[in-house]
Amino acid sequence: MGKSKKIMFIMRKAPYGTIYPFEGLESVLIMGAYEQDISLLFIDDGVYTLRKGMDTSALGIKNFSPTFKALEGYDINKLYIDKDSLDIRGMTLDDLVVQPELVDEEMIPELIEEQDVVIPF
Amino acid sequence: MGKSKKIMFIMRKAPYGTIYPFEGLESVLIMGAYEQDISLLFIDDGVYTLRKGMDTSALGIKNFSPTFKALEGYDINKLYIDKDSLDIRGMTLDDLVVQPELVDEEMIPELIEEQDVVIPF
Amino acid sequence: MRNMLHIINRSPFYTKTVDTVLKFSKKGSPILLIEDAAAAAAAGSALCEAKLGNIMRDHPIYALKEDLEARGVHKVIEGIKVIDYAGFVELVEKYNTCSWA
Amino acid sequence: MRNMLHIINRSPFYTKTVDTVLKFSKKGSPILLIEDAAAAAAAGSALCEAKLGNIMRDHPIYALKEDLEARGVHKVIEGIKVIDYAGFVELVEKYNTCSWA
Amino acid sequence: MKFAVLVQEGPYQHQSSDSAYHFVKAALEKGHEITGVFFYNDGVLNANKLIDPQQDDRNVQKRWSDLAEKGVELVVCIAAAKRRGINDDILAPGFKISGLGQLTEMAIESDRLVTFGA
Amino acid sequence: MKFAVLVQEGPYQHQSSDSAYHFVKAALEKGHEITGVFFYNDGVLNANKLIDPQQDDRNVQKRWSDLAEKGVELVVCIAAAKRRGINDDILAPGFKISGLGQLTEMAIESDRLVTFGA
Repeated sequence: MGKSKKIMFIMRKAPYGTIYPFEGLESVLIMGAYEQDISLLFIDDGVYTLRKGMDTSALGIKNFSPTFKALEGYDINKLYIDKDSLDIRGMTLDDLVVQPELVDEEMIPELIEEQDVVIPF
Repeated sequence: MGKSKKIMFIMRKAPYGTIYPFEGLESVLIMGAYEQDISLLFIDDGVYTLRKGMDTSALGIKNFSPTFKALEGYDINKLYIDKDSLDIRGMTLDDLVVQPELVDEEMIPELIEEQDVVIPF
Repeated sequence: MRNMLHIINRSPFYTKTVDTVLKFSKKGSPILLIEDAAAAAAAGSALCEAKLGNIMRDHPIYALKEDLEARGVHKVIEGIKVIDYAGFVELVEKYNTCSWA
Repeated sequence: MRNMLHIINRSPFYTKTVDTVLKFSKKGSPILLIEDAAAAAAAGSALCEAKLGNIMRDHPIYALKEDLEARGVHKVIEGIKVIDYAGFVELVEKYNTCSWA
Repeated sequence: MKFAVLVQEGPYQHQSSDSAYHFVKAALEKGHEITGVFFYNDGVLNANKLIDPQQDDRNVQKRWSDLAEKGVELVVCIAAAKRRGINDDILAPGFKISGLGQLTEMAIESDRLVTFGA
Repeated sequence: MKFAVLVQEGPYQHQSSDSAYHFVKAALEKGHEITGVFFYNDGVLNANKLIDPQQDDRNVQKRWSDLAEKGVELVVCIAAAKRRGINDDILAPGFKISGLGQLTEMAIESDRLVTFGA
């Protein structure tokens, strides 16, 4: 494999209504083992995936919220979140199960476009 | 079967990007045989499904545009289209393969809510 | 004349479906937020509170409890009625339905 | 620094994805409209012409010929470049891509 | 009352099938009659008996089959099913493949038709 | 150049799989190498050999199998496939079931990864 690539996962969908964020997270965990330069960016409804206090027991759907806390153990430390997406949803970092770096509309286009690979979920 | 029900199909999705309008139309044709009070309402991107001059040959996808012209033969004559949805897309009845009745935001809520059954596509 | 229950399942931040429902539903017709639409019922967003508050002048709004819980929403915007699946069934007893995605 | 190609496949009348792309893409980065997004490239809509015209000040816009044809769009808004799949491949030769739905 | 249900999305990718299941279950608990669940569009994919999810997740197909055991009729549209590779070889217990006429009859015979999906 | 392709939607319900196919075909015609097509999310449903559309429509699965005959590697994610009832019993010719590691390797080894879907 040799060279390390910059690979970003963009999480912009809400949890549970569709499977994208869950299966997206599963692919992040696998890629974490390949010693690439992995990052996650949470924008739009993707910020909902990190909200504390999810209880999926009544739906019987697997709650994947704890997996986000496990990302560090996989050496995936570059987590970014769009401040504006949080703001308009009335949320702050205190509402989240992990603490991504707050980024804004100035920084995000640079972050995205410097990647070798961007995978949207 | 006895009683006749008011059944409306709402077409609000664009053609080909998703299969909803095509499979929606297939279900309209079948229901047409059951002597119910069937109507079709085209709103939002559903108005795109009626545009003249579709050529799907390069994509190899079945062009279902001609089927709309066959609706009359199935005794399905109640076709309505939202004038505003046409307007904002820069379209008029002249752009369409069939000529539904133009309806507006005053009439549509009545049309929808007087139905016994509404099936969205 | 009877009103109809309008069921929305997509996030209003993602699709423009809410605008369509407002445009094409009768005054007084109830709106039920399920699946991803439920997340928008969370208290705390000035934008959602303004928008849903505005809608509630003409339409009662319901949000599905099981979907709220799954999304970690424990407090909803004032005026939104939280119902569970049994309550969903009761609404369908009263109204014909129209689903929007 | 190189720009990235942003590919959109949903109708801007249905989702708010176009706004997201504008917010999160660099000035000068090209945008490609495919599938249901292509329909919005049709000439004649004052709304689309205003919106896409505005975007074109910062981003070149391309629309996929095969998808335009399928949707009966024979004339696009001035300034939008119509390309076929071969042209799509050429854009991908030049740019990394980011897809949006 | 008599309820019919229309499912337009496949399992897992969208929540629609889950929502339809919970709705049917709640309706039965309230003593309503389910005249049938009709699977159309990607909804037909719910009838695939090879579905085998992770152990800590729900089995969407099996849930439906369990409802069939309680007498709920599960009807899969044949045209939509052929297009998506669902046939009798892999049809899960309790489902039957039929035509769109069945949806029509459900719509006519029921007090309500509730759609999940699209 | 070396292109990899990621397909996230199933056949027919969404156009994404069609678009991916036409893109791959055009890339091959221009002399590019396709390092692989990875099917994830509902994309795994493209690999169902039981797909049997109407005669006047395209067969999305068969199109992919035809590309495999020309040497294009078609990889189906095993976790996503199990969840949706795709296994070796119904796997169409030219597809192989493997893990997400394959997607990673495609992403690393290719000059581009183009995603269709979601």
